[in-house]
Amino acid sequence: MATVALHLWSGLRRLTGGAEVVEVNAETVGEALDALCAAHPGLAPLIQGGVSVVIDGDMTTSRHHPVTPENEIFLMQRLKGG
Amino acid sequence: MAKDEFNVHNLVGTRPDRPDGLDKVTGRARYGADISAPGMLWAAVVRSPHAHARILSIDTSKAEALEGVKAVVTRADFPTGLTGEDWNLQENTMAGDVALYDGHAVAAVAATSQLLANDAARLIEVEYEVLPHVIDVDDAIKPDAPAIRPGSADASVPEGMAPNVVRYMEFGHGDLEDGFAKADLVCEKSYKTEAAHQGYIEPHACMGQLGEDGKGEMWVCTQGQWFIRRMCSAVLGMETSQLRVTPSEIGGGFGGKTTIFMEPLSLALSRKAGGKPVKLVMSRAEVLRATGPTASASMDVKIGMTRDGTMTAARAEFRMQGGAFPGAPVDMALYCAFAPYKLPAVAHIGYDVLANRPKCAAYRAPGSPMGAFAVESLVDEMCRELGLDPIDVRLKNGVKSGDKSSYGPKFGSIGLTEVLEATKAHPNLAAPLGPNQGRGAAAGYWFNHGGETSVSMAISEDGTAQVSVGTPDIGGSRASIALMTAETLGIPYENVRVNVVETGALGVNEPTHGSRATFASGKAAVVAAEQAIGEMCRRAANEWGIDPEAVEWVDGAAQPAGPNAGKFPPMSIAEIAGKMGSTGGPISGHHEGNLDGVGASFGTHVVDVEVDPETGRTTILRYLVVQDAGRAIHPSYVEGQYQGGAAQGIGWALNEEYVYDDQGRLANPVFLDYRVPVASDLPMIDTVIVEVPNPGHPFGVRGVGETGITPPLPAIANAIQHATGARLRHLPMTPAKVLAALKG
Amino acid sequence: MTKVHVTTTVNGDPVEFLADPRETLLDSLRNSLGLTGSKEGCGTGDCGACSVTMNGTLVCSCLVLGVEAEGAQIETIEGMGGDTQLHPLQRKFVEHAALQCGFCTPGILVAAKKLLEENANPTETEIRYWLAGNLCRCTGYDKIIRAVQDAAAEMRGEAA
Amino acid sequence: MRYHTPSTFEDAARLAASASGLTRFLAGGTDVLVQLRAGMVQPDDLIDLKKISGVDAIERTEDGGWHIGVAVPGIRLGGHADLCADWPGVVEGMELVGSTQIQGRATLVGNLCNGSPAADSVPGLVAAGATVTITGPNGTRTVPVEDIPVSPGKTSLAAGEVVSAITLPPRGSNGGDAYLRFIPRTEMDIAVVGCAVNLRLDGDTITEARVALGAVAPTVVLVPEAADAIIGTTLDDAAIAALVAAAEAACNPITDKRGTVEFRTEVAGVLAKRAARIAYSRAKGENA
Repeated sequence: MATVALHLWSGLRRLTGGAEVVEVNAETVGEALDALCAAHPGLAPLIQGGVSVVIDGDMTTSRHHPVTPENEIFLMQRLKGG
Repeated sequence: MAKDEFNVHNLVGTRPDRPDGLDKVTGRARYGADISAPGMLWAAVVRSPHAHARILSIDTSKAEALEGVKAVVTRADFPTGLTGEDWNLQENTMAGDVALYDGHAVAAVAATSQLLANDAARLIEVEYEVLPHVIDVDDAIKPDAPAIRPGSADASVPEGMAPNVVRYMEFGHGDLEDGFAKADLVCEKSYKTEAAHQGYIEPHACMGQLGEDGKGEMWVCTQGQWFIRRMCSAVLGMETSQLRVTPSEIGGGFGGKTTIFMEPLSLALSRKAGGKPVKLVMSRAEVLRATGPTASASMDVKIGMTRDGTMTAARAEFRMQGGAFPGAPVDMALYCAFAPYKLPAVAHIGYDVLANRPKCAAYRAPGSPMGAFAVESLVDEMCRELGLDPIDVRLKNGVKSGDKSSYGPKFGSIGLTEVLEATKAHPNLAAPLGPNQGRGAAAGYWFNHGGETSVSMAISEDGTAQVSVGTPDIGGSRASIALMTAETLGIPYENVRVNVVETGALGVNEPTHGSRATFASGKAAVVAAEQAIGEMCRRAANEWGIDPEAVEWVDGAAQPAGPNAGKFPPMSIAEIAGKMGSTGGPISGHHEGNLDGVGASFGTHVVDVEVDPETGRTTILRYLVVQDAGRAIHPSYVEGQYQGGAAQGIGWALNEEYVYDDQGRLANPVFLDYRVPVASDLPMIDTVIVEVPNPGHPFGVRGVGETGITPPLPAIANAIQHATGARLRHLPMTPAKVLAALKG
Repeated sequence: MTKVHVTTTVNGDPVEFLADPRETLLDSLRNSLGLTGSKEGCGTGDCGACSVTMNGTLVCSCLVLGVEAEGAQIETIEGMGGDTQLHPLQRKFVEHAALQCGFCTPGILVAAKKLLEENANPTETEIRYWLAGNLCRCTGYDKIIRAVQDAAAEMRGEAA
Repeated sequence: MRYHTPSTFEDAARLAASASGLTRFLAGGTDVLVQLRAGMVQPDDLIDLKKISGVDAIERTEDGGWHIGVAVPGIRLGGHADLCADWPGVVEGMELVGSTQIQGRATLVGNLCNGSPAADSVPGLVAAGATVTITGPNGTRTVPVEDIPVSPGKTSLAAGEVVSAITLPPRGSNGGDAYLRFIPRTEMDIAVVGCAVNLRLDGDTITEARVALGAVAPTVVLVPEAADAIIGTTLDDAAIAALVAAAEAACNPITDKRGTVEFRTEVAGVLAKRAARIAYSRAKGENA
C-alpha cells in the first residue's frame, strides 16, 4: 500500500499529537479514514460523525474512491446546503 | 411533429414554459395542506410558552374527554433509547423532560375538525418549572451561562470550554504573524448577524397515516421525501421501508424543509387513533417559533493589506448559536468567509453554541452570508481607507482555478475573475448618485453539492419520455431536467415529462439542497437517457442486422454509421419505441450514485441605496447580481434564483430578525413584524449570467440557488457607508440602528 | 357548536355549505367546497396568498368569516380561467417565469386581475404598491412585475 | 360562538348588553379575525354590524361635514373624490392601514376601537376634530374621537355600547391636513410613529392647528403645545423648530420590537415637521 498524506483541520491537532498532516497507508478513501482512526482513536467519533473528503479540489463521497501519494487530500466538516 | 420543425440541438439555454406552469397558475397544483382523505382527522400542537422550563406534568384528561377528540400524544408515546442526531430530532419533535425554547412542542391532539383540535389543545394542562434561559450567542458562550444540555459537546471541544460550546474548530495555513507584519494596514473589527427565517410562504403541512400493521403513508411538503422517511421512522421506531412518503408541490423551502419538525406527530396521532389519516398544518406563528431559522452569529475578523491592496493575512473567529441543539453552520461560514481571496496566511476559529431557541435548519448557503457580512464589510472598509477600488482589490486577490483555497484544498474550475470583470463592465457602476446615495459591492461563494441521487427514465410506446426524479421541484427544476433530457434524446422539450416521485419509486435521494436538483438529477437523467439511447441503437442494429457499434444516435433517431452509413434510413425514437414490445421489451435507463463533480459558484452584487438622514431608513435604488452559473439550462429560472437570493439577502440585511422579549419568547412570530421584503420595497433586480462551464457536469451546470443570498448583507452595509459615512456592523441595519450610527 | 347554513355564489356557481361561525371563508372554500387554489400563508392578512374577491372587492379570505359569505359573489383563482382560455395574466406569468414555487401565485393573480380592472395601464410603482400585500419569497418580484406589465399591455391591445 | 346580524344599532346594543360572556362587534373584521384565529380572544357572541342600514354610506352632513358609516372600508374612502378633497390627511391615514386586500375590509371605526396607539387612521381623525356617535342601552351620545381609546387595547366604551357613526366637521376654507407615519418597510407595517397635522390659514399665517401623534404614548395623543408652536406663524424655520421640540416633548413611548424610545421621539419631530409642511401647502391650495 502506498503512503498518502491527509490534511486535517488544525482543530484536530489536539487529537493527533499535534500533527495537522497525517500520513497513512491506503489505496482508497475508506482505507485512509480507517487507518487515520486506527492511528488516532480520538478522531474516530468526529470522522464517523461525517466528513467531506476533497481530492485535488474535488469533493468525493465514496469510500471506494482511489487515493495515491500524488493526490492532495483534505478532510473538511461535512458540507450540505439549503 | 417532424424532426425539422424544431432545433433539437439548442434546447439547453432556451426559455420554454415550465411543465407545471399551468397547474400553478390555475390553482390546481396540490401543496402540503391541499390533500385530504376519507376519515381524516385534524391535529393541533401544544407548545411551550417558556424559553426553558422543566415539564412537571401534562394533564390531557379534559382534552381526551371532549367529544370528537380521537388521540392525544406526548413524548411518552415515542420510543426511548435513541442517540445522536436521531435523539436530537425526536427531542425537537416533542419535548421530553425539559422544554428547550418558546414554541417547543409538548403535546399534540387529533380531532374531527381543526377547530375542535384547537379547542382540545387549549384544554391540555401543562405544569412547568421555569428555568434560567439564554438567547444571545455572546451571552450563551459565557462560562456562567445557563447550561442547556450539559455533556452534549462532541470530541472536538477541548476540556474547560464554556458549557454551551458543543463543537469547536480551527483550521488555516501559512504564517499569520509574518503576514500581518508585511501589511501596511491591519484592521480588526467585530460583526453580528441576527437569526433570519427562510420565510417560505407555505407553512409546513402533512397528512400522515400509520396503522397497527406498522405500514405508513405520508403526504408532505418537503425538500426531501427520503429524509422525511428516514427521520420519521427513526423518531417513531418503525421500519423505514414501511413508510411511503409522497412529496406534494412545495411552497418554498430554501433549506428549511430539508428536515422534520412536526411530521412524526401526524403519524404518532394516526397510530393512536386507529390508523385514521391525520392532517397537521402549522400556523405562521408555529412556523416562526418552532421550525428551523438560521443561526445568529458574532464574528471577529482581522485582515492585513498592503498599500496596493494585496491581502497578506487574515483571521476569523466566529461564534454561532443554532438553537438548543448542535448544528449551527459555523464550519461553512468559516469555509466561505475568505473563499474569494488567495491568502498566504489565514486562520479560522469557530464555536457552535447552544441557546434557548429553535433548532436551526439550513437556509440558502448556510453560514456563507454571515461570514461574507463580516469579511466583505472589512475588506470594503480597508479599501476605503487605502483609497482603492473594491472590485479591483477583489480582482487583485481573487482566486483562480488551481489556487489554494482559504479552507485548504485547491480550487477546481471556478469563474470569480470572469464574474468580477463582468461586474466592472456593467452600466450600473456608472450610474450617477445623488445626495444621501451610495454604492456598495461584495462577493459571495457557495460550494454547491451533488450527493445521493437516483433517477429513472423510461421511453413510452410513442417515443416520448418520462423521467422520475427524487428532488422536489422548488423553483423550476422540472423544466431544466426536461430540457437536458430532451436535448440528450434529441426530442422536443414537450415530449419529456418529469415526475417528482414518492419514496417507493426510486432509490434514496438526498433532498433538494445544496443547489443540487438541476446539477445532480439533471446529470443522472442525462446518464439514464444515454443508457436508453444505447439500447435504442441496439434495437435498430438488430432490425437492420448490423453491429450495434455501427449505429449512432442523431436528432432523435438511430442511424447507421461508419461502413453502413446511408444504407438504411434513420429509425426515429417513435419507430423504435412503437415496436419495443416485440423487440425486447421496455426501454429505459436509470442512474444511481453519489454525484461528484460539483462546481462551486462565485457571484458579486452591486447595490445603490439612499438613506434618509432624518429617519435612517434605507431605500434600495438599484441592484445588480452577477454570478457564474456554469451553464444556464433555463436562463429565466437562473435569473429567478439570482433575484430571489438577492431579495432574501436584502431582507436579512435591512429588517429581518428574530426578536425575543426578556422572557425569551419570540416577540415577532407574524409576517407583520417578521419583515420580509414586499413588492414596493424593491427595485427591478438586474442580472448577468456568467458561464464558466463546470467540467464535472455534461452540460456544465454548477448550481445557482445559494450564492445569491450571500453578497447582499455586506454590499448594503458598504453602500450605506458610502452614502452616509456610517459603518453598520450589526444586522439588521434597521432605521433605528442607522440613525444611531449617523449620530456617531 | 351549531353550524350556519350559507348560500352563496362562487365563480358564478350557486353553492351551499355549513360553516362553524368561527371558520374563515378561506376554510370554507378549501375544506367545504374543495377549492384549494386559495392558500393560507399566514392567517393574519399579511401575505395575500388567500386573496379572493367578494362582491367585486379584493379581500383576504382568511379575514372573512365563512358565514359572511351569505348572499355574496365570490371569485377565486379557480374561476380565473380554464386550460383552454387562460387569463392573459396567467399566460404571462408562465411565459415570464414569474413563479418559482407557485404558492403565492394564485393570490397574486387574483390581486393583479383586480388591479388591471381598475387601472389598465399601471406604472411599475402602482403595481408594486397594489401587490405589497402579496408576499413572494422566491422571485424578488422582478419577473412578477414584468408579467403584470406585459399582460396589461396585451389587454390594452399593445404589442409587448 | 354565536353569530348575530342585527338590523339596527339599538338591537346590536341590546344584544351586547344582554350577553353574559365575551362579546365582539364585527365591522371589517381585520383585527377581530386575527385575534380569533390566534386564540387570543374566544368570543361567545360576535355581532356583525354590516347588515344595519346605512353602515356603508358616506354622506355630507347639513353643515358641510361628513358622516361615515361604521362599515365603510378604507378603499371606499380613497375612492370618494369629495371626501379626499376635504380631508386628504384623514383618508391617507386610513389608506395606510394594511394592504389593498385589508383596505377592502378595514374600517375607521374598527381601527379606532381596536384601541391601538399605533392605529394609522386615528391621528388624522383626532387632528380633524372628528366625533363619534355611540349607541348604548341608554340611548346615544357623541364624543370626540380622542376620548375613545384609553390604553392599548382598551376603550372608554361601556358594556353594551357600540360606535354607530363617525362625523367629520366641515372643512371650511383655507384648511389642509396631512398624515405621515414611519415604518421600516414601505408597506404592511404597524406605525413606529405617526403624526397628523390639521391647520387653517389666513393668508400665509396659520390661524388654527391641531397636531396628533400616534405610537408614542399609550394612546394616540392630541398635542396642543405642538399646535401652539405653529399658530400665528408662517411655518418658518423657528416655528418648525418649536413644533419639533413640542412634538418630541409630548412623546412618552416605550421600547419594543418595533422601535426604541429614542428613535420614536426623534422621528416624531421629523414627521411633525414634514406633515405640517404638507398640510400647509394643501391649505394654500397647492398640490401636495
